[in-house]
Amino acid sequence: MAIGELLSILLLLAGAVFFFAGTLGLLRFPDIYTRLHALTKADNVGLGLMVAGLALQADSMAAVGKLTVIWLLVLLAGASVAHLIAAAARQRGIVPWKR
Amino acid sequence: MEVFYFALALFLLLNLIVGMWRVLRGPTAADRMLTAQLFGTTSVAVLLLLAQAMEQPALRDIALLFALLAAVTAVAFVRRAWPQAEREDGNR
Amino acid sequence: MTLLPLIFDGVLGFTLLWLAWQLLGSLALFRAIVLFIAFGLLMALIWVRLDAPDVALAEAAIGAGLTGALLLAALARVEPPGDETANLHPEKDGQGDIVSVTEGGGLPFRRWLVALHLVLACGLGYAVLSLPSAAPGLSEAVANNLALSGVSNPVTAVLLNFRAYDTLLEMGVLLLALLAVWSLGRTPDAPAPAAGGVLALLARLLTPLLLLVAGYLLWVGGRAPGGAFQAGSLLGAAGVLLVLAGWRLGRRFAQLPLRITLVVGLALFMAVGLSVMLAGGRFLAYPPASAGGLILLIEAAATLSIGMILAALFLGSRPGSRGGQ
Amino acid sequence: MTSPLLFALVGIGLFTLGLYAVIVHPHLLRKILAVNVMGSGVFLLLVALAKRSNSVDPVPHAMVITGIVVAISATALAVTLMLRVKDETGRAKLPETPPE
Repeated sequence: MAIGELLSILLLLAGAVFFFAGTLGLLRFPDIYTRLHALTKADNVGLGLMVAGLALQADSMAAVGKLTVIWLLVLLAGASVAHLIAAAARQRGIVPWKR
Repeated sequence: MEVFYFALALFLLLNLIVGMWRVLRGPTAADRMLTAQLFGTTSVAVLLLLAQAMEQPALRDIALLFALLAAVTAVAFVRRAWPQAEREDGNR
Repeated sequence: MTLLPLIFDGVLGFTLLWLAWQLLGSLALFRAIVLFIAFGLLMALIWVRLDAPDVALAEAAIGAGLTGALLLAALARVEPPGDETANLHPEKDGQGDIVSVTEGGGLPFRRWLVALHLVLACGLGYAVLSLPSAAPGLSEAVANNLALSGVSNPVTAVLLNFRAYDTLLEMGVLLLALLAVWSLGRTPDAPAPAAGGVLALLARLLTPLLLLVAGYLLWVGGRAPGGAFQAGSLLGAAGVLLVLAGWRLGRRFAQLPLRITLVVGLALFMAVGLSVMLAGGRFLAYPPASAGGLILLIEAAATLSIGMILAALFLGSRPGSRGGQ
Repeated sequence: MTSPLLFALVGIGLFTLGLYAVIVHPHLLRKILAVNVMGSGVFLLLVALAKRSNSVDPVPHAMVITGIVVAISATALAVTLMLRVKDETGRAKLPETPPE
């Protein structure tokens, strides 16, 4: 039990770090494409780690399943939206940033 | 454990507030939309943490709704708000 | 221990106020709309903190899917393009200072208005603070009669049984709004070409899931947070997604079948209410033995109608009024 | 200061801000946003006051759920009206000075 709890805390903290990194990237990166990159890290990995950490504490398999479905849905939405926005931005002629 | 969940939820909320800067500054409309997307994901995480902290499994359903609907607004943006501007740009 | 939730709530509340200030003071409409979408997300979190998961579900279903799409589509139609939705360059609009917005009204007028609103806010605040700190309200009455209602979720019991009149009339309001939109809306829907690629795939994947979750919320609404409004809003969001992907109702379905779906919620609600009356009861006073089944029946029909009405409201113009839609 | 009370005061703040913006902004879409903020303030006040005692009162919750759905349909109607105004007058704003 204690090990499970510790692992859960570690996973949740790691997830929070990714969310923080995503926000930081959103604020600091120079153009829309790089910001998309930062955003998807928070979406995919950050939420994934959080879901893993919470699943260790969940009381039933149904709850674990629901958590997993939520994560998969966010993955789907995140990937599609990132693609759509990036494609639209390129079409509109926003030039990718170069050093 | 409950305190830890709340602290984490608070941390994510503060993240969200800091991210608001990108909505205010832009510069492009897509940047603002993108930030709204990040807010959606952050809210999902906060809701899942609160579901555990407040011991209300029903909150996971709300997170599920957010996850399901996360794409709809962005699709509206890409399909309606941007193409319109582009089409009429071409006419000028 | 008890301090941390309070800090969380405080941050949430102040952020919401700040967001409202920014979005109402913003000169750029697109920015205001994005801030309004974020506002909806925070509202859902606040409902959760106020122990109102049913309300949070409704807010999530509507705020995350419908409101943003509706407002963005409206902005695209109403604003001359090229200023803010289209900008590639940083905007030169000022800070979101609501008082310094220059259009409309002179400065003295503004000062008076601010003063009056401050008085109003203080008065309302005083009124709230002077309320008794504990008021049971109707929670006891609901709890005592919950067994008779046919469902175990108190909010659903109130919506569909104890105060079914309200819900019945609300279905009427939704229908009226749609009628008004259909008679006033002149801008024909310009169907975008059907989407291909990722968007089409997304719509195909998400729509069945949305239907499934809507069914789940409808079913679970009797004993846990959920119900017809939340499920209907999800159906509406599914409709909006399909409309955005370029999909339109075929001509065969746009006339009678569509109209039947739009009114079936209200019609069935009325029919149940009247048949209870015929059986000797009062209008909408279901017999406790069959209340659960009747509520589920009404809710199922209401879900369909609400979903259809919301999607039609988003579309704006009457489907089938132009050929081929 | 308890959380429900705090949120009730936030609701009042939202209502007042929204009311001010409805009066001040001539652009109709901004007025729509402002009315929505006002409505959220009222909903917040109702639900916050429902949680004052230990047992949560479900009646305001039910009212607010119907209110949210009505608010979105009213918003859709307002948007249609705004588009009609734009069709008739060419702009979606109220005139600066009232016609004589």
